Amino acid sequence: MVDLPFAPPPPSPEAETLRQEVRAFLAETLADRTPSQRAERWSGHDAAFSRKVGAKGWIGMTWPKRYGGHERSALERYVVLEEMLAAGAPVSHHWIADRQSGALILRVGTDEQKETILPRIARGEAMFCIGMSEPDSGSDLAATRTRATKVQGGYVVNGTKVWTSGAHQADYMILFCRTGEGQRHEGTSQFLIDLRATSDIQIRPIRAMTGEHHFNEVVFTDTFLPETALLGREGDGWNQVTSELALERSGPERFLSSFLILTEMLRVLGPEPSERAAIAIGRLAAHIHTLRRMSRSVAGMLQNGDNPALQAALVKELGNSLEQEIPEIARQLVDCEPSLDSDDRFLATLSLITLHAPSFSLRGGTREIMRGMIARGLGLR
Amino acid sequence: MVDLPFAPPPPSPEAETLRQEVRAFLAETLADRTPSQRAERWSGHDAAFSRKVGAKGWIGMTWPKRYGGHERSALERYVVLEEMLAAGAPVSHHWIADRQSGALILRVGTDEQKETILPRIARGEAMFCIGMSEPDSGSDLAATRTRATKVQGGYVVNGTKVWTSGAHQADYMILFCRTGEGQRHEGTSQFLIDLRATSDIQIRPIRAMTGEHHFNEVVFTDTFLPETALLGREGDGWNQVTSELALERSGPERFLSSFLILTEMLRVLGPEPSERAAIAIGRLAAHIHTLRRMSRSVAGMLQNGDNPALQAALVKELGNSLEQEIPEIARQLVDCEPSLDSDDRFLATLSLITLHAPSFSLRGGTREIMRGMIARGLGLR
Amino acid sequence: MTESLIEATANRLFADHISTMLRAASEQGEFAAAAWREVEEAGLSRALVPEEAGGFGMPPAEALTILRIAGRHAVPLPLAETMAASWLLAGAGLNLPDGPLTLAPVTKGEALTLARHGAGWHLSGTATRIPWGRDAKSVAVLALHQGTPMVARLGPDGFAVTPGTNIAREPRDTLTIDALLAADAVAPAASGVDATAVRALGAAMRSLQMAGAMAALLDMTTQYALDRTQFGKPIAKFQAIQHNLAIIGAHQAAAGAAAIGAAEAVGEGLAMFPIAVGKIRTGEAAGLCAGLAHQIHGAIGFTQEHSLHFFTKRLLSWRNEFGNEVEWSLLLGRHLAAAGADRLWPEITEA
Amino acid sequence: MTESLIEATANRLFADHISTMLRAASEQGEFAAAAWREVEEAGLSRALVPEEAGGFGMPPAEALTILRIAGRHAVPLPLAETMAASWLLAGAGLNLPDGPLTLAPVTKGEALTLARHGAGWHLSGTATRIPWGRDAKSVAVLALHQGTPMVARLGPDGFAVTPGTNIAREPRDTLTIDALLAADAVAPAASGVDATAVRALGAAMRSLQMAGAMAALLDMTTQYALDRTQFGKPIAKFQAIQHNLAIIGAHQAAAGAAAIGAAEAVGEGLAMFPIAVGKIRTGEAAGLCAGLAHQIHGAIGFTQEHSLHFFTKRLLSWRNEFGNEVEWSLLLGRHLAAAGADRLWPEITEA
Repeated sequence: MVDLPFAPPPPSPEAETLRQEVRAFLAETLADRTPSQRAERWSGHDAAFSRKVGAKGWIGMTWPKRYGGHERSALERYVVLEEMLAAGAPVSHHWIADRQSGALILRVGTDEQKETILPRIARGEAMFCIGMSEPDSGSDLAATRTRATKVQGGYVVNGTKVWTSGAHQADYMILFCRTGEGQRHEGTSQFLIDLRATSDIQIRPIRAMTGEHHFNEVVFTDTFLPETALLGREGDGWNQVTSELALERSGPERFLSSFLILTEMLRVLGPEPSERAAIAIGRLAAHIHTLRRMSRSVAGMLQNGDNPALQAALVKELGNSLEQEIPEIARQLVDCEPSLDSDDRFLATLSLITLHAPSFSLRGGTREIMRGMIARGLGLR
Repeated sequence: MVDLPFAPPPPSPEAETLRQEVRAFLAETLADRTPSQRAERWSGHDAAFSRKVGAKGWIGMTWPKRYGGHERSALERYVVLEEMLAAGAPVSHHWIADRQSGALILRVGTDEQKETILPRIARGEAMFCIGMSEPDSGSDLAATRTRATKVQGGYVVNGTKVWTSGAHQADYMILFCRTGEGQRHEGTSQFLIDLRATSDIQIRPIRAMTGEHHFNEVVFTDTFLPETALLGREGDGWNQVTSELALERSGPERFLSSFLILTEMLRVLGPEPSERAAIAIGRLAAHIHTLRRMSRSVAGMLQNGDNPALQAALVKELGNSLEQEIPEIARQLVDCEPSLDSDDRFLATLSLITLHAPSFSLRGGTREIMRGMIARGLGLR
Repeated sequence: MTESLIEATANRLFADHISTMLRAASEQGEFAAAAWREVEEAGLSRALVPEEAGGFGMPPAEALTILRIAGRHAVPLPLAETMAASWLLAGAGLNLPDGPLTLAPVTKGEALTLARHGAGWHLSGTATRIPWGRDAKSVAVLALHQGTPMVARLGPDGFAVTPGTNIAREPRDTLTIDALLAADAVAPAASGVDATAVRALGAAMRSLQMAGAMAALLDMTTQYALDRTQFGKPIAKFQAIQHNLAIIGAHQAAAGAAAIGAAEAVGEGLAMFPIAVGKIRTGEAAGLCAGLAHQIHGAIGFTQEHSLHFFTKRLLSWRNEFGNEVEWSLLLGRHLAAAGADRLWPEITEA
Repeated sequence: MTESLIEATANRLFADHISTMLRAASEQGEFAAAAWREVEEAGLSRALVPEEAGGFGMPPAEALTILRIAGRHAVPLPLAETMAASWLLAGAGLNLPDGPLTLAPVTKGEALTLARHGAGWHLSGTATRIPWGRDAKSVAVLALHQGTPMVARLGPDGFAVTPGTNIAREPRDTLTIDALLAADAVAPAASGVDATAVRALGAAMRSLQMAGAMAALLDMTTQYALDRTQFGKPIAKFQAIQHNLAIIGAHQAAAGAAAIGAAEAVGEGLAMFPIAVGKIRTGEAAGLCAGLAHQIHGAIGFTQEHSLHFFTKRLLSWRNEFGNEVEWSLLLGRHLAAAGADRLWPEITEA
């Protein structure tokens, strides 16, 4: 019997106390953000904000205290994440490090890597980017060509990474590349690169169709990395990466990307919307409520040390569709012509998110990849 | 440059005169049909009705007069078809023969076949069924196993056909089966079987989940067919069948199957429906209007002797989705609990069509097959 | 009794006693009396009432799990209805009759008239679409008396039945009621129990039944795709089939999560928000999953012999009962709009 | 000039003069003056006016084909607007100025005030979202005077521009108008031309532009799928990609058919039904096709360098202009509901 279980999320009363604290912090700290800034969501970058979040103890929350963590529960961490997203907080300076890079270092890093870097992440001081995709390797990671060749005292890297979000702002990159021979996923490794201390790396902007600069092309030309840059075991890159992906796929950022539209739409529609609008609002709230339950269930699984890769794919599959549906529904309920110049809260939010929406089912694994994973979970492949 | 053109349908003023005549005929002839009977749509069977249609000259309309046809245009024929469907007329006694079997006989039949059978079809007296699918051959016609073996004076057939609509009522079957060796589609032929005059054929009902009896299993056990039963060229079955399919896929029955729901829904909602309902009605009417234009464009192509197989697949792809969407939308606009016992016009129509709707994207070629054909048309395979 | 024990009991019981033949006979109007006796003897029909009334004394969320499993087996019995009726009667302190029960009214806007009549009561009116009305030994009726919600236990001689069905051919009958009831057959409903609460309980129950039926759909459709060969390979190997099954998988998972949330809410004073979410989310998934399951099964799935339709027809029926997605969405949407934009997120996290 | 000749002319002209660089420059606010001159010299901008006003004297449906081709090339010029403005002016018997033109008002509910002023006129008010307002040499204004629709030719010194854009960064400006106009700059609109007619013309035009843009999407996305390799083969070989392209193909085909129907309706007295159908059907297809094209292109499609976004952003903008799907569906739905159930099918066949 096939089954795709989502256990009820564990109760977490302490998380609800924390929630009020987070809300108060965000209300104060974000008071001056414009609608367009909020609509950037987790692409929004503000190093000072991330340091404040770190100072509150809300980065690396589940990590051991000896590495700067706070030994709190996965559900408490979840509260912080979702409150940040629902408020449109500019989290990109710490988001990737908190979500996956820090967890990866904690799991496979050397003592030195853990001791030097994790506390800095937890303080909101170390921004990470992920050097994964390449021109010929998008969904197909096995097509990775970038190679680190062993030399005296370290490695020399050659190759090109693309779509590297935030590389131009980041302090560190986790690089995925080839180190050995072997077919497909064999012979790959991960490196932890200090971008501030490494030469022979060129970072060039890839402008998005909105004009924004989040993506970069990162070119390695005989780039020397010391031996200590190796992260985890040489040749174990593929395994390390795949367990990282479940962390990337089940969080609230996989279904809340358009939530701000809903909030602003409610403001526009007022307390007594048309029957048509009320039905749409109720339906969307039901979807969000359900996804939140599923996503918190995954947080509970992570806390128990289970592997929720399949459940994460399910959350992402459903969440991305919902995120993409929201701007389409909103434009049908509020007659408007979206415009990127607008300073109207609703229009500014709708316009930017409408343009970003198609990417929701690409980033972090495409819809096709997610469905393939689910099919594998069902035993079809 | 890929292109999927639908030329504007040719103007046909004479068809509009005909339309009024057809409407008057249907209003009178169908006055006593119950809502459930109308909701059966082109599955509805009434031999007397078909004879009346034949007497009006509305079967075999485009065929030569010497075979009982009426040498009218494809657009005139189209008007008759769509008016029948929109009114929920019981057309199954003549539908298949008029749509494809007669056309096939006209194209590849012997003079004798044409002279004996076509006039009977045109009079609404000869009902046809199609022996195509088999237990292991649904979408994959190449998996056909039923075989006709050449013997003295004819052929002996063994095998089993399934999902044969109307076999229990039909006078003739067009059988598709193997006659020779060869891979996949090679070595197949078609036969025209006089079911009234052939022994050793067992026809057993396959009851549908609604309890209705439309489908049959047809078992051939050493069934002898005379040589004259061969239809077209031996070994040419696959080519003959595929050109028949375009006729089957582009007609108004591919997007009007749920139309009666819309009519009855308008009656329930009245002249001043809610904003929500009015928007839905307008949208659905726009889809129907567009599909009708596309489908009439295909009729024009058939008239010109073009091969509209790709366009037919496009009509069926869009039309089936629309037909399946209509009952889902209707139940959201009219709060109700569908029931097969109801004698309420709207409920009876909605209930029966809701249960039939999933089959719309299966019969006549599945959605997957249609999309594959479109993809081939785009040069992807 | 732990949750897993009751789940195991229900699973075993239904696996042993519910067959395709039984479901087909039920469609023809034959009540599955033997199976019902098993259900009753196992105590499943009273799982929602306190121990002193014959229940297990388990939290409602656990008790309601039975209905998810019943949905998974397309059980053709008034189990949900008997559980709900027992809950209503026990909550009012009335004795629980044996045998299958049902409840009335269930159709929006319908109300029955309850009036004093000597020492007893007079109950009258018409209630449509009553599930299993023809088979019920008693009906738990909720009616207002001078503004107070009262529960009445109505015996089989107190009403006439006009049979009707839903599209799964489950009985959905019209009851014409005109009954004199003894004093001890009527009592005030438990605190907080009114027509809204009963509708919410019904919605939660149908949500669980639907979630179970969708789990069965996923199971049987996956198996079919692995078994059915076309174009020289199992259709499970086609990417289009894989993706359609992935979509069924995702929506049934969401339906399951939402239904369990609704079940929990039953134990939290029938909290409106999660119950609305349950009915909205399962109802939406029901049509989608039923359509895709048929698409993958092809023609065979439309036949009476194949068991697929017992599940899909129930899904297409249950989504309309105790309020369809539109009714619950409207309720929820109006609530959220009235609360206002800045309360949207808090409402979601607090529900 | 036959249809195929004007199509060929437009295709060649746009292929020669419209480039990714030009579109990118236009997004930055630079008017493509050289390309405009070519368009004007070829007579395309006056294709909708009679021969004596400088047009080709071809049926509107043929003339409007130019806009489908312009959509296919994502032409960053006020071609539709100049065609519409010329049609308005010529219809009123006013002289046609040279250069790019636009029309006002275009936003639902907005009206400008036209009053006599001596021998001439005074035109005043605010018009928002005016396409290419900043680049227009003149604006064709439709305004009521004592209940009669009048057309006014407004020169560039008669209004102030507050720049705005749509999400494709096409100019959509606010015009603040306060102008004294000569007597020969204002005349009654052609018979039957009023605000509704202008909105219908605009809707038909955007439908054609969208249909063209979707044809381009299909083309470039098909090509991309054939070129892009992942997992050792062109992604065009994956069934999921094939099916998504089939869906784009089907919806762009429907959009094309509906848009041509709308174009024909322009020549039939701006018949409301087919124009509503055109805008509803192309508008719905626009979002769907844009989303799927991005899904197939992956990350590269989101970059400024790749030309995909010039098409998708236009589609996402144009579907909102001159009435979105909801506005036109509501209009059509109310019309059909008022006509009644038994008129539904005749209304569809007669339209």
